[in-house]
Amino acid sequence: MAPGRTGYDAIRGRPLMAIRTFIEAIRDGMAEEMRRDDAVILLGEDVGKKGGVFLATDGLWGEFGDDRVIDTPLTESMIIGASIGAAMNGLRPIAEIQFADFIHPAFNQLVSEAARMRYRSNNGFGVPMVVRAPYGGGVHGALYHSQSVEAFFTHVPGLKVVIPSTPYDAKGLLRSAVRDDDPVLFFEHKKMYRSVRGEVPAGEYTVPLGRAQIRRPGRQVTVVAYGLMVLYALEAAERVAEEGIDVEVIDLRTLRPLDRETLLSSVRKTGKCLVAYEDNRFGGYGAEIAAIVAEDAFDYLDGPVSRIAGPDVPGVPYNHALEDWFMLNPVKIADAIRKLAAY
Amino acid sequence: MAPGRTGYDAIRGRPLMAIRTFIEAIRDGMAEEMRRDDAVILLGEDVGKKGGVFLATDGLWGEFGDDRVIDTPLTESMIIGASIGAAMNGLRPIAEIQFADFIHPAFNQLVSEAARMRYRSNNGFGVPMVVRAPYGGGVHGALYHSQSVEAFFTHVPGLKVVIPSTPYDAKGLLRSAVRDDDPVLFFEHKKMYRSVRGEVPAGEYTVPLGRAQIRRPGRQVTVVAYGLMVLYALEAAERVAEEGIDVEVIDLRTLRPLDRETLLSSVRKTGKCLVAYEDNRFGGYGAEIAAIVAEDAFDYLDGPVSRIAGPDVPGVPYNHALEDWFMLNPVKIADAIRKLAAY
Amino acid sequence: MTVTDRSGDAATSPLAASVGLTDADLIAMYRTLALARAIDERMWILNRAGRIPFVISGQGHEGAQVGLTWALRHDQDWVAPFYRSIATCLAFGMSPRELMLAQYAKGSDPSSGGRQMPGHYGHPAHHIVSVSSPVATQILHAVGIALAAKIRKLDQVAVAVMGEGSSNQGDVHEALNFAAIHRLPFVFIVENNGYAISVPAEKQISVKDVAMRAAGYGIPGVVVDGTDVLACYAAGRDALERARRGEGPTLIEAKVTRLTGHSSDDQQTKYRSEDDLAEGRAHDPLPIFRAQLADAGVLTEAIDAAIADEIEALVEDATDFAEAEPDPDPFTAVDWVYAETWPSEIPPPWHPAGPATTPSGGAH
Amino acid sequence: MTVTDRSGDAATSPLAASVGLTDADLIAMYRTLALARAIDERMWILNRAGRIPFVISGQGHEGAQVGLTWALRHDQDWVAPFYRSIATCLAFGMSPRELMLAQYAKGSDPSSGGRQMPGHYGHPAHHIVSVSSPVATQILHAVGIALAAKIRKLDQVAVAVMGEGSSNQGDVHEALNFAAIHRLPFVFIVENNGYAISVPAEKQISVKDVAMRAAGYGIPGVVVDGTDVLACYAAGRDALERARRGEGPTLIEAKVTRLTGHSSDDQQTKYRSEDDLAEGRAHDPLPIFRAQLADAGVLTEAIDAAIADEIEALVEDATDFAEAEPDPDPFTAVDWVYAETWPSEIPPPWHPAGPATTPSGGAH
Ligand SMILES: Cc1ncc(C[n+]2csc(CCOP(=O)(O)OP(=O)(O)O)c2C)c(N)n1
Ligand SMILES: Cc1ncc(C[n+]2csc(CCOP(=O)(O)OP(=O)(O)O)c2C)c(N)n1
Ligand SMILES: [Mg+2]
Ligand SMILES: [Mg+2]
Repeated sequence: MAPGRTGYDAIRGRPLMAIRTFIEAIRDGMAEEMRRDDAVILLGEDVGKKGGVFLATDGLWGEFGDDRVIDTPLTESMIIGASIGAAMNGLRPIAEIQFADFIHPAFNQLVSEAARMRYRSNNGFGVPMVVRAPYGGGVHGALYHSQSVEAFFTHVPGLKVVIPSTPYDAKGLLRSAVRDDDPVLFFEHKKMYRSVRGEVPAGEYTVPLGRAQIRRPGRQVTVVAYGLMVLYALEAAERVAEEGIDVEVIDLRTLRPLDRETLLSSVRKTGKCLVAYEDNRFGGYGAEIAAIVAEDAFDYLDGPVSRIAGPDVPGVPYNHALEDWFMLNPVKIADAIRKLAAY
Repeated sequence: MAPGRTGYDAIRGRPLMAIRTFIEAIRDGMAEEMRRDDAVILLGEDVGKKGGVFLATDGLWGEFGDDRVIDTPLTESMIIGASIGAAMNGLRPIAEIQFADFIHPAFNQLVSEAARMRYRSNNGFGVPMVVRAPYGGGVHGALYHSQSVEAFFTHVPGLKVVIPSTPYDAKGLLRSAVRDDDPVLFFEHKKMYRSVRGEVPAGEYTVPLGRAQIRRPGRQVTVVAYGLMVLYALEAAERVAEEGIDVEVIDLRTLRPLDRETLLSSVRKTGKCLVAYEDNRFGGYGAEIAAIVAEDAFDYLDGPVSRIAGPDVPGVPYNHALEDWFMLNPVKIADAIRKLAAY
Repeated sequence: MTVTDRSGDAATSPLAASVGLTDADLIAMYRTLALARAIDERMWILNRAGRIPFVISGQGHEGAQVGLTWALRHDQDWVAPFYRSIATCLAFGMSPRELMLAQYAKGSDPSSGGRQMPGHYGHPAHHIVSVSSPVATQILHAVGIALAAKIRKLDQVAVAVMGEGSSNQGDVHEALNFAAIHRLPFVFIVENNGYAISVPAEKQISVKDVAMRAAGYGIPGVVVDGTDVLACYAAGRDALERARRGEGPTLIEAKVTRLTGHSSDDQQTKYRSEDDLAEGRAHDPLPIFRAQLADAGVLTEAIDAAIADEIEALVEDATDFAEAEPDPDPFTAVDWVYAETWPSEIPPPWHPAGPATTPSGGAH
Repeated sequence: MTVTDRSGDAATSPLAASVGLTDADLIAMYRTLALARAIDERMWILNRAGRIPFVISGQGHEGAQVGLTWALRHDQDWVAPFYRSIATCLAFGMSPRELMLAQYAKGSDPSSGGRQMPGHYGHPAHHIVSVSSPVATQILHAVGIALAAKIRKLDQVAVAVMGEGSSNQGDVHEALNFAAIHRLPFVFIVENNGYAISVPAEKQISVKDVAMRAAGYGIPGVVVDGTDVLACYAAGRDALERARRGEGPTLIEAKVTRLTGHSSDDQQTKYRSEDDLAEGRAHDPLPIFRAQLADAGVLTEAIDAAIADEIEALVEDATDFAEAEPDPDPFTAVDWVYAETWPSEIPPPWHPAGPATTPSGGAH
């Protein structure tokens, strides 16, 4: 990651910058929100004494105790359903789903209940809660510890979906999510937890939901990405820059509500759009981005709206040869950029 | 519906045509498959004595008895999970989910299990089963008896998704689904059950999965639809035909695997593509269609790939004024066609 | 109506004393039951008259509903009800007008503003959780509410109610386990009417009593006769007190009967025998409770007639009121997807603020 | 190996007779247990040596696994196991080579062809259902298999196995209810090791014994000591026979201990005390069973040594074999999404048959 390009304008010049890993930023965000507001509680499998299987909640049980950091039974529907109820009665739960792959038993509670509570009650009830879950492959997690699940939820009106790509954003967006009055799904690429570091100010700041960020300005091709794919897109952009292809990289950050303005302005400028996502291609979130661009920036397009995405197989296979085959990487993205640029 | 345009070429001239409603054709399809093959069983809520809440299985319990027509407890995950197991041990279950809205408790079994069994076992096990569910609005069903759920499942490699729009196809596709060796989700628009009639031959025939059908040929605009929206698109096409707009209507029939050829040939011919779907617009199935067209037919496009779809609210609201607002109809589709045609 | 005043009359018959209530309490309970029945019967009349397209009924369940929830403290405890909970909602503070607005799905319907089907009640001020259709989900909401009450140290008990068929859903298992582990202030009520739509109990549940499942969670399981309103009251009160003492959840199963079809879309004669239906009618809680109160000298014919008159007027008023209220404005259908309005969540083109009026990309 | 031949030796000690087996059977059981342990220990060595990136272990569970599934009829009954089921899979027909191929995730791995993580066993020919990661789902598959057996009138019993933490999932409730209603030939085994990763039993389950839940489904619930291999055998056999007699499912809970961390990614000292860990080691089924057989005169030092030699050789062979097998060809990763190949399911551009080589639309 190129820190110089990550657009920290808002905080430039502040003295209290620290370098934090992605997971530390997330942990700090939770801890600080919990200190700020008693209504914030944490619940999930192994989030207590163990501090989570990735240690995202390490130390929080020690600081906040049994009442506010709850090791739940191994029951995801209960984790989400009880969080909904708790949110209706004055708390702001942060529910951890141990792996995004295991959110499916809670699908009904998320889609039928959390997403619809406000609408169906005509604003009588709201569900201010955050659901955190590690997603993504490239970590030898195989079919069930690698999944990208954002497409299932970005399709659901009433839910918000956030996927950060820097420690700064992870902390700032997580805080906004906790303070938000609606259910926010917050997906964290697990490969980034320890491999990604970045500057994070010590003090209070938030990053607003619903705003994309231009990570790298460019003139010829817009690459739209989120999560780990932002980092790969930036690396791909560096590669092709040497060949004279000038790439703009947009980090969506919030997948829903989507920042259409930033997206469309960029494509109207470059005339070419590549959407990069790790999830299975067919019906993935990138399809919506491509469809929006194709409809709303049509007159500005100098090439087909293109997608580079995970293959359409039911999961990331385990053996490293198969997993490498599955995963996007900067080389594959660079190839797709070249193809589009040459169009 | 205009029967003359529904493309029954394959069976033209056969003497034993009968007029059947949509739901009768589905019932006949199940009954005939059950007579043909002892391995076919039915299970679901109220499918026995009552014959299903829409009477899709009326009479089948009487004919096939307790062992082959099973009234299950009110537990969808069990219905799907046990069907998976039964399919692994020699049966071909047809599971009925009473309303598509209630498929969500079974999401994990469908997405993590049914879809992945063959892939994760490297073809060791397969899951030949059909999941039937009535979907769609316009019937005063409100948020939880109106939902379109196809986008959740068309995104999942390993699942097949079928949505018929005529009695002929419903029966022929259902038979193919029952004979298929992989899990097939078969969604039936409930508003069509009794309001749609059409010719259905008495004898044995199937309609293959994976093939779209041009319901109405035209030169200026391609409208892509499935299910009830095909009928509305045909009606819209008639309306605008009077104004001189010549519309081609494609009925996808199988949403996955998708018949790309028929889709792309049509758009390459007309140069304009409108995708009509009832589900919420953002991230709906139509986004994938739009994205494919935008990428693979770019050079042929004379206007933006457009979508007309359900509003992005969490469900179809109940009061008729609200429901009418939500639902697509021929007038709304015709407006969208006019806008695109005028581009 | 002094006869129904819950605090006005301190007379206490032996019957009332047997459960620690006054005669006025019993009359008030009876009135609630009778009122719920009258509203419910009116719903069917309106349905047959084509005024409301759908009815789902509580008839036969009202005795259990009024009894079991009578001890709840209004606007303090919580109920997550289900589609048959008309009497529960009435007992817990909703008015006949409010219930009738839900049947008509009018804009001012406090349950959903006309967005949900009839039967999907809800009322934030009264702590009545919005009902959805997928069954059993509400048990987890009630458990979460109880969890929040415990953490926030609020003196609140949360109650979830559903049918016996619904109690087989996975969410129920997960909820009871969690509530029991944390000894949450939670009561689970199952109204067992022997059918899940057409599926009889023996095909739905592997045990005779749903209450037998309580032992598997280490919590008390109580079976009550839903026609015995005062036994229901005592069971509900005991569970509430147990919960308040921090001793955790209770499962109460009330044996009730479904006097109507599953809903206005169902023909129950297709799957229920005449004997079965007759047996059901013999377990109608309303005449049974009426006779019990009359036998005990609590309910006189004069009081009963006065209540009937009052109810008649209330139902008439509620119907007229709801009928006269306006439908929701269709353009409000975009409201309350989120707490705030997001400009990027674009309404459809046929909506006033849709893309036709907002500038969309390109030189179209 | 004559000593381990299940049919070769008709000698029957009082111990063997007590459960209706021969000494040769007991030796064969012991051998399976010891072999499972040896494979498991080798997995950890390979993990620490960087040969295999992930290990999930059955150590401490093997006594229950071998005992409970010993009565199953190979390639006739069915098992839906879980990630700790190494000894179960071994007892039910998988070979050490096959198990080791799964650890190495090689192309010839019969469980998944290297697609799944180690521990996700499966074997169609042996009726071992492919293990997935989301816990508890397999109980419904086993129930469905039992349903098919009943409908097809096959003499088959289906067994599902999981941990106590997983038994709290909703699917378990729905499965037990359905299996009990239809008296399916089904056995549910819970291997209770007191932890779900770091979460101790008292925070996971509201009752002391998972078996207490059986009563809520009207089926027998049996608790067995997982170090008492023969008691496990008897419980498994009885449940199997009950199922074959058409009397329906049984829930068997075996109390076991987890001798290792949850997996190679876990540090259990962070959440388990030294006392707790010591107590666990005292319940290692392997030395307990060995001592029991030695005391009974069934297992001599000579036999034990011969078994140890055989196992050593088997593990060595399995390791060498699996290590030498090729990784799967990456281009097979597109295979078996469906039973047939669909041309419209397009591989990615970096795949030989991807869109780069198939004509894609437009004059690009
Ligand atoms: C998850 C789900 N599946 C199916 C339905 C359709 N449905 C509505 S009510 C009902 C039967 C409910 O039976 P029970 O719980 O016994 O309650 P009762 O209606 O008898 O009072 C069914 C199957 C639903 N609402 N939700
Ligand atoms: C649905 C789901 N949620 C979470 C996980 C992550 N996970 C894997 S094993 C495990 C603990 C299982 O505990 P238990 O059932 O007691 O079995 P044990 O590992 O102790 O043998 C967890 C939480 C999972 N695999 N599936
Ligand atoms: Mg019922
Ligand atoms: Mg355990």
